Amino acid sequence: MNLVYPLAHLMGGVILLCAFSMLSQRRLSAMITLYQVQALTLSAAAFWQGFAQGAGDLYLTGLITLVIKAILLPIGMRQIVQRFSMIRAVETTMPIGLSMILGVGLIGIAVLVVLPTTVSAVSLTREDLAISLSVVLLGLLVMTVRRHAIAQVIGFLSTENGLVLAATGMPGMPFVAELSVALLVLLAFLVVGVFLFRIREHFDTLDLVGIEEIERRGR
Amino acid sequence: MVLLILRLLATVLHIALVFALAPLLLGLVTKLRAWLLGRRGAPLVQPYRNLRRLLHKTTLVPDTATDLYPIWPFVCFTAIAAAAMLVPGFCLGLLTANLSDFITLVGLLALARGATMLAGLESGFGFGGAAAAREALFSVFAEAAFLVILISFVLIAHSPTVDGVAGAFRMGHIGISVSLGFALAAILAVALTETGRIPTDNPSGHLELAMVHEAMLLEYSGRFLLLFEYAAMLRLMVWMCLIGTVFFPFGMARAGEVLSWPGGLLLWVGKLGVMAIALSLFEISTAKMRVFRVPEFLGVAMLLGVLSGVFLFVASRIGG
Amino acid sequence: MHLRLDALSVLFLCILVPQIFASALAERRGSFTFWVFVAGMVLALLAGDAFTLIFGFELMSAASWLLVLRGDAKPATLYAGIAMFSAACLIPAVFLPASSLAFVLVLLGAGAKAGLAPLHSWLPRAHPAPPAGVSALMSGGMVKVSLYILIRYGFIEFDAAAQPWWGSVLIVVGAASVLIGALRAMLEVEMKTMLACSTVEHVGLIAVGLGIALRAKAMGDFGLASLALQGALLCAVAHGLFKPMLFLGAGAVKKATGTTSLDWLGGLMRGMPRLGMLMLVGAAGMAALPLGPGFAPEFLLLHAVIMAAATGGILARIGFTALLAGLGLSAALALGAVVRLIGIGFLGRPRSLHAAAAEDAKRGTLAGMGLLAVLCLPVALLPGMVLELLEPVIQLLVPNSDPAPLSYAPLSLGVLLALAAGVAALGLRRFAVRGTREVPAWTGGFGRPPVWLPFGDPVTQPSATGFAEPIRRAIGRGLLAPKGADPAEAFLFFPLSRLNLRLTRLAEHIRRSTIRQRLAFVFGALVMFLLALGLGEGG
Amino acid sequence: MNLCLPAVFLPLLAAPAIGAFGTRAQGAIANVVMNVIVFGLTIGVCFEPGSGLIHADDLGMIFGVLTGFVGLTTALSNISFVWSGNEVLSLRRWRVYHAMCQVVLGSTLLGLYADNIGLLWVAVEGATIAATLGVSLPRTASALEAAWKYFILGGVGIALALFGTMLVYLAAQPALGPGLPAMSFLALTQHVTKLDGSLLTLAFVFLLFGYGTKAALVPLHGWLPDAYAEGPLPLTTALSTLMLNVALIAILRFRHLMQANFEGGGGALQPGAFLLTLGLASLLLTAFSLSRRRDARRFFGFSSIEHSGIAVFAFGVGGAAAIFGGLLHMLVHTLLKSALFQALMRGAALRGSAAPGNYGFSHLRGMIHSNKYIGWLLGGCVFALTGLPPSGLFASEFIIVSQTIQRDPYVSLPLGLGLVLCAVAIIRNVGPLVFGHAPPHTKHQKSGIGANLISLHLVLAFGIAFTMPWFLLHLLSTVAGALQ
Repeated sequence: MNLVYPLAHLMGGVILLCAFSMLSQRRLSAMITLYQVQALTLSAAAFWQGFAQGAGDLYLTGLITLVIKAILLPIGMRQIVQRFSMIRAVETTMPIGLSMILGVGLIGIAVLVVLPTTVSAVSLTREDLAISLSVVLLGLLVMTVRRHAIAQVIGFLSTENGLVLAATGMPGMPFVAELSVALLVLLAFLVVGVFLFRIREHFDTLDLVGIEEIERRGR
Repeated sequence: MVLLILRLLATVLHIALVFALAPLLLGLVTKLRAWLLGRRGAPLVQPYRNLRRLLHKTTLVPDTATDLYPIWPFVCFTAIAAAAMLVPGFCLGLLTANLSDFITLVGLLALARGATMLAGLESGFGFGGAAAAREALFSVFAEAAFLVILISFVLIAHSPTVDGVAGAFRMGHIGISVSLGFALAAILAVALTETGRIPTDNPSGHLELAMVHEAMLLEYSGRFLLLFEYAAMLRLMVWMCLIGTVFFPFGMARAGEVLSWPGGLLLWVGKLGVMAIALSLFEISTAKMRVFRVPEFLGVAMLLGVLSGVFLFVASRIGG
Repeated sequence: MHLRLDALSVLFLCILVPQIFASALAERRGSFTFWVFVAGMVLALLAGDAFTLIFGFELMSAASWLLVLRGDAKPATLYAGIAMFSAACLIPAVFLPASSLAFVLVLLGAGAKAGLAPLHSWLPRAHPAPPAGVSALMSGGMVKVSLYILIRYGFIEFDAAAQPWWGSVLIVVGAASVLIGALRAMLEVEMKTMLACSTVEHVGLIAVGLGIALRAKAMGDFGLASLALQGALLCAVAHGLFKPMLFLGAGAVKKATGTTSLDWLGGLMRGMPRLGMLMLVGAAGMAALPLGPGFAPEFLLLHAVIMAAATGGILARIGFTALLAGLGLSAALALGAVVRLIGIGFLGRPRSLHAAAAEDAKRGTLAGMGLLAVLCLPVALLPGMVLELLEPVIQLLVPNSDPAPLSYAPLSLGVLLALAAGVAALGLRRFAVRGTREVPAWTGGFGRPPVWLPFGDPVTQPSATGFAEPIRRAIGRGLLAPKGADPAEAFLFFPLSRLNLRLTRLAEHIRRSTIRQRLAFVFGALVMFLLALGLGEGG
Repeated sequence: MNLCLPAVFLPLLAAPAIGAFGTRAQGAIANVVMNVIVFGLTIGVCFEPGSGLIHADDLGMIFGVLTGFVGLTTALSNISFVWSGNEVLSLRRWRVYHAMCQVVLGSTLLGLYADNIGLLWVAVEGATIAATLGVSLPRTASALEAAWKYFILGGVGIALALFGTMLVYLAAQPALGPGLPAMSFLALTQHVTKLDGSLLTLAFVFLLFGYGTKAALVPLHGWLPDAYAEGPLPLTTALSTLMLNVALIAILRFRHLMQANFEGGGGALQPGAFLLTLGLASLLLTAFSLSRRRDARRFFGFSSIEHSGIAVFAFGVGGAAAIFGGLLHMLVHTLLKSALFQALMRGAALRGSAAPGNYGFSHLRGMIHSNKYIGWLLGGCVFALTGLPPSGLFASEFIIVSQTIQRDPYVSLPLGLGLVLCAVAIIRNVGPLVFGHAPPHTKHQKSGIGANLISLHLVLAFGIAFTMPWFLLHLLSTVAGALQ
């Protein structure tokens, strides 16, 4: 049974890699693909954990992740991209290189924060926690450095993935958290979808610059 | 009992003399000035004649004056009169000795000044108001300087009353100290301002623009003007008595001993004469200064007062 | 929330009650806010514990703020700011143990509310704003409540930790207020503003007295302490009587003529003689003239200063000598201000038709002022007796002290004056020509006034501004900031407001940030916290 | 039986029905009915706290009743809001609006009664989404932008909170074993010293950021002013004030865990510094942001930031008395703020329309000329927010300040500065708002009977603060003692 840690670790690494390379992507479709891969890996990780811990609910988690995040969400987002014909480069607020350096820094912080603290904690969760924390932080970073609404949504979703990864790592975590994550993503997509429509009604694009225009007028 | 009667007599005598001699003193000063300027000058009794003339004139009241018009002369006169009763002249230990607190004195003079200023504003025409404004300006500095000078008196004599201070100085164990010299110089400046003499004001001036004290009385005539004039004479008297009593207390009589009275009287008259001469000498030797130089003049007096206080402190530290 | 009554509170209640009656007689009987204001003051005076004290004090501030607001919205904000500043200083202070820090906080809090320099500049703006009855109560009562707090904490609560320098600080700020207050009272044109400035002066006088007492007490010189306290408390009593009177009078003038600007008044003595006489009484107190209510306190304070000059080192000597000079200066300035108030406002010729057509005040106002005037008599003529009544308070503040009897005897002085007046009157009646003849006054060479000005051309008589001009040139240049502004405003309030503006702009900049920038705030803060955590624990 | 369950789930279950059927008037009525029931249940909960996953501890009782009461008064004033047809919404949106009112109410109560950190989190999330929808209802550009802001920032906050929640579980799981007990406040509090302190600290940071976003602490406050300014007032402004309490109480509970763990030697850090930092930041930034606002709803949104900053500051000071002060502050502030917003709504209605655009100070000024009663009430509410007596906030701020001075004097200086600046900035508006010159063509109109609700709020706020009823005193002090 010594295969558990390496595999879990490996999949965590893949997820982190996806999150990290999202920073480097300029095109929406590529980001969506990366997100899809991340979600797939996540569901695999969930299944594996469920198998390792023998916890049934983790299978369900993996299933939800697979269906919603790995299949439905990307399809929906691709449709939006198609509909608004936005297969063009995403303008970022800071140069890619700089954002990647920042990403590395964030991973460093995550490790710095988590490793010393969990010395006493369960060993299985040690790196898992560090990885998921860095995925969360990277997702936030994507949200902050990208201008594009879809890109921000993707960053947000990848943050959720980090959360789920952490949740799957928790031994025997009751189901309530899982359910709520799924709920959140569902609602999030719904609300986002509503917004995308409305925003399109008002400004002809998904770009938040329009919104920032209103904001600048100040009140 | 006898002592009380004697003190009463002395007080009455003092008051009578002060009130009687005040015009004469003014006459003396003007006469001396005239002589020093090489003129014959008016006779000594001219002030008395002026007062009598005013008695026999009808009193004209400007139609723009309010009902308070007659009040101010009385207020002014009574305040100065009370001051004259408080400041001892030829002898110490009068009945009014305990009342003669320096600050009460300052208050009475301020009261008289206030009444005069209001009289100037009464009829509501230009010159009176302008003069009152100047008077207010002078008084600000004069009062401050006078209060500052007080410190050295009171701290030396350990008594706040004129009588007490004079008594303490009369004992003579203070001697001539630097601080008293400063104080004398300062108080002379204050006195000149308060009595409206050259260099701050010209009692015999006739240009309304330049007058201060007289200009406030322009609208007054007859018996009211008499009161103001008499008050002015008394004021001169009061200040001379004050300076004489505080700085040259030697030879002052004691109310208790009748025998010491004649000497005291003689010396007092002598002192008044000397001060009159000094005043007239000073007046012919200086010119009237511009209105806005006066604050500087009095500011110097104030500084002298502070210095006298400081030197007194130093002396007392050196002394013991 | 419980109450207590000791000599000090009784004294200040006695100061407060007549004013309340007077202003209630004069006006504002109906206003609910007014009574809340009164209740706040009384509560603060009766307070038995810190919470009640602060509660009453703040209630007073709040109600008076509302009253100021109803009068004039502009100064209300400044007033509210000062009130809250004083609250922010007092609330901590009443909880700290007796210490210098606590005293400084109390001084800041109570001093700001009482109008001690340099935090006085709100007072001439705020006090004139509300109707006269409220102005009277604010000037005569509210200020006293603040001083009450200062006294209670300075002399009783913090007695254990008292230091001589506390007193010195109080003296310095007091002297500054006296000078600035008196000077501005001489220069202001608005009657109520001028009265407010003179309130600053009197508060300064009281503070000087308290400071001397505090210093002397800390140095163990109880005689001097009690003398200075006599002066300060008597000054509080007298000021509480004549200042509300003057404010009520100013209100009546406003009602009668529609303005309180001296440059538009004049000759009111004809239209409103009774008011004029009452104003004279109050003015005599304000100018500290002998036989007036204001003279005895001034007398005691000056003596206290002279006595204090003999204590301490060379610095104290120079300082107190200078202080004496300052007091003399301001006393004369107060006299000038009073002469200006009466002479320009009530004597002379009217400067506007309103002033010419003024009619005497309502009975209520006159009754209120009359009440205060009657109460002035004992303070003016029997100060010794009043001091006897103050004895327990002084014993409470300065234990085992034996104040010397007052060496100023108004009654005998009055006898002398009466004697002189009587003799003069008799002499004139006996010898002088009787009767008077009314003639046109000499116009000073000006042309005949136009016919529509029955009382002559106003421009041919001195205006209030012109009357103050020599003083402005001689002293104002030295003591005031450029362009005649109050130094406290020029050097304290304006820079602060500029700083406030700058920070506000910064906040606006933050508020304008875009969504992404806001996310960046959150993210950056999180990262910083985590970094701190990591370095704190792991590193 | 456990009355908490119906109190929580009735509104949540009623929401779909209300959202599906009925005219807008019926929806409003249904709201009132639901609120009456819920208010009754919340009172009943005080006598029947129940037990288990959802039950009411003392804190839950107090704020549950508060929530029920405010919800009821809001629903009542909501009727006049709906009748006057201020908002031009389609019927569908009216239904959504009423449904969302119920969802917010239900999830607020869930957040108060839940004994499980996961459920608490679900509640906060549900309320966020409901409020977001509410904000976006009038489809104006500014509304959408505000809602989008709210969604993004709120979502991030929720994510962080979830991460913190899982960390807490991770910290507790070794001690309490896997499963529900490791997520129940009761169990956590009992075995607090056995938790992994360092992990708890890390969790606290995330929870502070998560729930701090809902409590709108600077720098996490970005969503609040705009969200308050947009959307139908009763939902997005009045009810959202209740959510602040949930978030603050959550912060308070986790802070207690950390503090107890620290005192028990569990290895956690002192939570004080974090809370003080955020509290002061909120206070000071607000102090300078208030003075430039021209829109009343935005203005008082900022003042909400200030007050939750004060409460968090009080928690950071620590000690039973300070926490007592903080809780009292939350109670009184909720009452006053909801009263204020109802008064604003009525005032704006008197001036024509209570739709989001009409809350400019220049538009509302001189309210006393439109209606004396409303004008005075409005002035009273605004004045009460400054914390000067006789406002109820005076008592709580008094306690907090005095505690701060006793515990760490130096922090009290910025606190005092911030309080004074905020109070001045608020009080500047009272004069113009109430007594100023009304805009032209303002006539004096009658105020509805509902205006008495506002004075009821004010009276309650005063009464609670100064004549502290014994049972409330008892409850609050026990809570504060337990959570110090």
